[in-house]
Amino acid sequence: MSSAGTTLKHYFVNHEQQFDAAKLGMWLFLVTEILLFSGMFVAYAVYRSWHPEVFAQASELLDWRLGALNTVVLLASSFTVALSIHFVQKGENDKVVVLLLMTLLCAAIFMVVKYFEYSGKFSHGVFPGAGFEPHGIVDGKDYSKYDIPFAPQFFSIYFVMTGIHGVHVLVGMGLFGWLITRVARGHFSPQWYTPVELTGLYWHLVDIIWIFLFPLLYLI
Amino acid sequence: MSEASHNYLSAKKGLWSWLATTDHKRIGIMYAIACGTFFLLGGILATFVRTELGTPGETILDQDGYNQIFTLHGVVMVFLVIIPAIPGILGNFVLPIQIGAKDVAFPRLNLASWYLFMAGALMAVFGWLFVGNVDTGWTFYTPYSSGASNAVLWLTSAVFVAGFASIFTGLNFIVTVHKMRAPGMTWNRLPLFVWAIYATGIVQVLATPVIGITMVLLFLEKLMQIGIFDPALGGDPVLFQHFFWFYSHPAVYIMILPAMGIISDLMGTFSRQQVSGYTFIALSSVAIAFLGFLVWGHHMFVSGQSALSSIIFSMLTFLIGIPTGIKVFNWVATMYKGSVWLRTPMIYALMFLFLFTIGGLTGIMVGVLAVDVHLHDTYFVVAHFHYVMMGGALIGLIGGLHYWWPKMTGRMYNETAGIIAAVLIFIGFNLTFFTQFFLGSRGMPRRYHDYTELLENFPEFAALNMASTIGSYILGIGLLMILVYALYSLFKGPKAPANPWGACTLEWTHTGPLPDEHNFHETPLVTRGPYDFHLADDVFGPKEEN
Amino acid sequence: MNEQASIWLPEPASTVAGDVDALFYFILIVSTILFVGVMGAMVAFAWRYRRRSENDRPEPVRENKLVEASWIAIPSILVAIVFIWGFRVFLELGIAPPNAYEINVTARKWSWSFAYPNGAVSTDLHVPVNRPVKLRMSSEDVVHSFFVPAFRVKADVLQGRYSYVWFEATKRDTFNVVCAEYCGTAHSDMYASVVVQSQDDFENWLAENMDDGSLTPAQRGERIYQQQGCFACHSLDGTTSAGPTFLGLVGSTRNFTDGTNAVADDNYIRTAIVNPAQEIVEGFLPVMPGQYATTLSAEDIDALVAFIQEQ
Amino acid sequence: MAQGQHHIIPIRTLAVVFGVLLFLTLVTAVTARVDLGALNVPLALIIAGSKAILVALVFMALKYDNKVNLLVLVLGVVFAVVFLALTLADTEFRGDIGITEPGTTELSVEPVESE
Repeated sequence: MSSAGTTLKHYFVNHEQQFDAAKLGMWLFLVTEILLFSGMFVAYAVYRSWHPEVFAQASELLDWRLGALNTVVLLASSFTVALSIHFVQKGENDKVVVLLLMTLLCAAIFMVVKYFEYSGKFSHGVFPGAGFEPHGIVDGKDYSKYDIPFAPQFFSIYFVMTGIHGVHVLVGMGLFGWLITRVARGHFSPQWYTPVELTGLYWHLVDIIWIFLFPLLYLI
Repeated sequence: MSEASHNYLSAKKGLWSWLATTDHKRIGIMYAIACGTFFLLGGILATFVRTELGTPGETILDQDGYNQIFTLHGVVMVFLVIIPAIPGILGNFVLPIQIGAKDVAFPRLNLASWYLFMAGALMAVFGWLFVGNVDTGWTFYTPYSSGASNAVLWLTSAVFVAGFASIFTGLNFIVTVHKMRAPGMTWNRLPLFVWAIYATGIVQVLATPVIGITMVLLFLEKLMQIGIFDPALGGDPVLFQHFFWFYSHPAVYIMILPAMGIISDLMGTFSRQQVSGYTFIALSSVAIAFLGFLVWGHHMFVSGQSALSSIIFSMLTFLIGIPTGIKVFNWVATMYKGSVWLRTPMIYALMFLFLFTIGGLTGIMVGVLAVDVHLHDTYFVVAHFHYVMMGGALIGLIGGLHYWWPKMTGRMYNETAGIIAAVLIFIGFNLTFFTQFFLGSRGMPRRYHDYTELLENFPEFAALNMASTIGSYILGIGLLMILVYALYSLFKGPKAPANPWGACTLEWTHTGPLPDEHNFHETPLVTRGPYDFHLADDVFGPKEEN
Repeated sequence: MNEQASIWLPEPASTVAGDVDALFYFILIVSTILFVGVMGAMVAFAWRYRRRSENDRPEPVRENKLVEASWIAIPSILVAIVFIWGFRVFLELGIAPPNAYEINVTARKWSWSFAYPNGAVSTDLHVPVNRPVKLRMSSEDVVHSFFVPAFRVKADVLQGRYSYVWFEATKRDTFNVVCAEYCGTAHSDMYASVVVQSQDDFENWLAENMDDGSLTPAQRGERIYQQQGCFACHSLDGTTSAGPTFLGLVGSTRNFTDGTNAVADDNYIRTAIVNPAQEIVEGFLPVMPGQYATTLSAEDIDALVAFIQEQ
Repeated sequence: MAQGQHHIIPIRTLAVVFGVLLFLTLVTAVTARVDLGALNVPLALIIAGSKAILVALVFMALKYDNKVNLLVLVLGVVFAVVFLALTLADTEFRGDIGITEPGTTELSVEPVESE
């Protein structure tokens, strides 16, 4: 039964059962992630529907070009992950390493962009919560004019949503780093590549969350 | 090999063999020790609360002390006892054996769940002992909680962490039931306890993340004033209640569904009869799990939410009441033309039916819009949810522990002691909580430290409160008695046979008195349903013709 | 039965109470019948089919479709009835008659104050009998809940917006107002009374309590002491509550938690009102709200100081 | 060996999906710049939803996978929607029979001039 890196736990009958169990478990976990984020989406929907004009105005302070860039970066990383699954299934592990490195790079770009966005906001007094005190002029926008009731709610939601999403990206980067070393050491084969598959699923979900965050926070 | 080297307890020795175990049975025992300790703590806190209320005025606690004690009682009992106990103890111990699996699907995750649970518990205790007092009530309503002491930060984090323990437990069981059943163990041959734990898993996975994000937001509200829930900053405190109850109402089903599963198994085994309406009970567990998500707003009829949503939530509440009622009818009908054996577990099953029916019927009462306006936040509600959570969930757990005790420990307990304790608990429980229905419907609000000033208009409050307090002592004595004879049984009890109750499920028919480390010598082949006593020649011997 | 008190419900004293009670007793009676039926069956089965031999192996019972259908249908019909009934009474409770007399209610930790259209303010609620009264309520801090058991009305009181209850009292008597939403330390001391009076008595009372500008500062201070609910924490008779008593306060030496002390003079009292967290007297917690600098006028604070001096 | 038999999604399919995703991102960014009145929000959500479905079905291989996984995902989304819908049933209708007034009473909002 044992081919390269294959480990059948004693309590499973066969590999198919083990793989299916792991995948179902992962999907259940992803669903908990969806419901975790759903709370933020509900808060967003409630406050947006109460103060639509404030939310429309506050979102002007976010740079949609950076948001779009990050969307493209994340989509690309999802693509490379999907490709890496394709190649691990074919046993072409050198390509898998390259693709996962590209994924890691995309994730890093995403975080760097996020860093510039956050620091740009912080330097002009746009903080979540009590510290909210926008000032200064950026791109012809006078930030101090945005010190209006309920704008703090928008930015609280923005920071919490993107913050939690960012944490997920960081976790994903850690996972990819770990995967790359394992692929490079030849731990995976077409017969057993469960960690690659599961990490891929996780990463796609992080992408899907961003697909919704981008228009809700930056565009509309 | 000697018999001793064959079972899960003797397979490995030493503390580390427990702390690092991935054996679902040992993890179940570890949950039993943890939850038992917390239950003792929560119970002691409860007697403080009742003693304070026994007489008017300040009895043993001042206002702040009382508020902290009832808060802690609620937090400990809800998050550290009732929610984790049945899935953690009995789900872990019994479920994999009942479906013929060697372990759960993710044993290491299972162990991690226990550590997360303990980490959450320790964070709560640490916050309470070293950071500050928490007097928010277990519901953490804003803006009171966001203005309270920093220990709230610890407690919310604790709930968040313990929540993930609950998620991973539920996830593990769902996958186990889907993927790990033995040959022949079809969905309609699953014991009803398995169905119940499966349905519970669905609730744990879908609801618990929302309490997670709620606690994150409350944490940030307290830490950074993000203004989502605090009205002084433009937030909405009622929104917090939506968030909180979106989890905490389904959590009631995390508590009660597993107990219903235990009762189904007990009614079948001790009536030696097929559980009436097996398919209905199985599927209604899942239906209740889903419907449980649609009714949270019935906690908020007087909160200021829209009348429209109050009406929707009230209507949906009754939808969930009907399948629950039908389950009760089915359990009673199971005894019809059966062979009813009144051993201790069955006494608890019947007690469950008695108490849970009262809890359910008073649930209808507080689900009715106009009546709830009067009863909301009074002792009527306190009595109602104790009938459901303690009379339902905990009595179910105690019954289940008595039922599976021989399988878990290999020993029998004293039957007479068991029945005496059960009677004490029954009397004590009803004296404690039935009086609270009167207190509540007459208008005594919950979470009151004192009722002296109400006595002028409501002189009967003094006698009712005193009766309730006396009842709580009787209840406490009954529960302590269980602890005593359980410990005695553990060391001195007679050895248990493999199947003392004549049950038909795999944990009794296919293992020794104590299960092996990997449950079975060989994977069982299942050929009949869990309650097919008339086919169980392997249990009873060939049937005599007459 | 509806108009009577029982062990279950206190004597009804408002127009809606009778309707709520009727529904309550209906559910109670039906529930009791169901409960007795189910428990009766349970006990009967447990006795009739008790195990007689170790080897009892009963045959499975065929499920009876008629019985099953009935135990689905009957509860469904019953809950449909109580839902619709409850819904109708709920609307009655929720919609005030248009001619209702309006009183503003403010809740705070841990007292109530009631403001009437003519400017009178009281700590106990006075209402005329047989006349619809609508309360417009808001909170200064956390969530409270206005509850009069005798009237069967309750509504949470929130900060930053208004909630309402209405009732029409039918008996001249005094009833309890309690806070039904947990609000912290002195939650269980957050009492007020509802005094139901005849229309004439009510109007006389209103006139007496109107602020016509003729009060001395200390009298005005006493009124503010009542209206702002200071009495919830600061007694006048020497008993210690959440805050120090006002009895003999002026001129006494105050020991603070930081080890310093001071003699309580006018300025100390003023500071303690507008900035209560600055110095905390030993034996007390910093629980006093810091809002009075903004919610009270300078005149109000002067009046309060004058009032406290007299104690 | 079992896992070797799993469906391998062709590179071509993945690339096409990636292209469509990029295109939809462009569409949503452009349409959001145009004032469509009440249509902006639903349009953005429809586009985001389509993108999410594409990722789930193809990148996450749900189209080829065991149907129970799809069921799990659908359940998760359904309950997130239940959470949203029933909460909005309150927040959108506060004060409908005069029990509670909606929103806050004290803070007022004045619009900011857009650049």
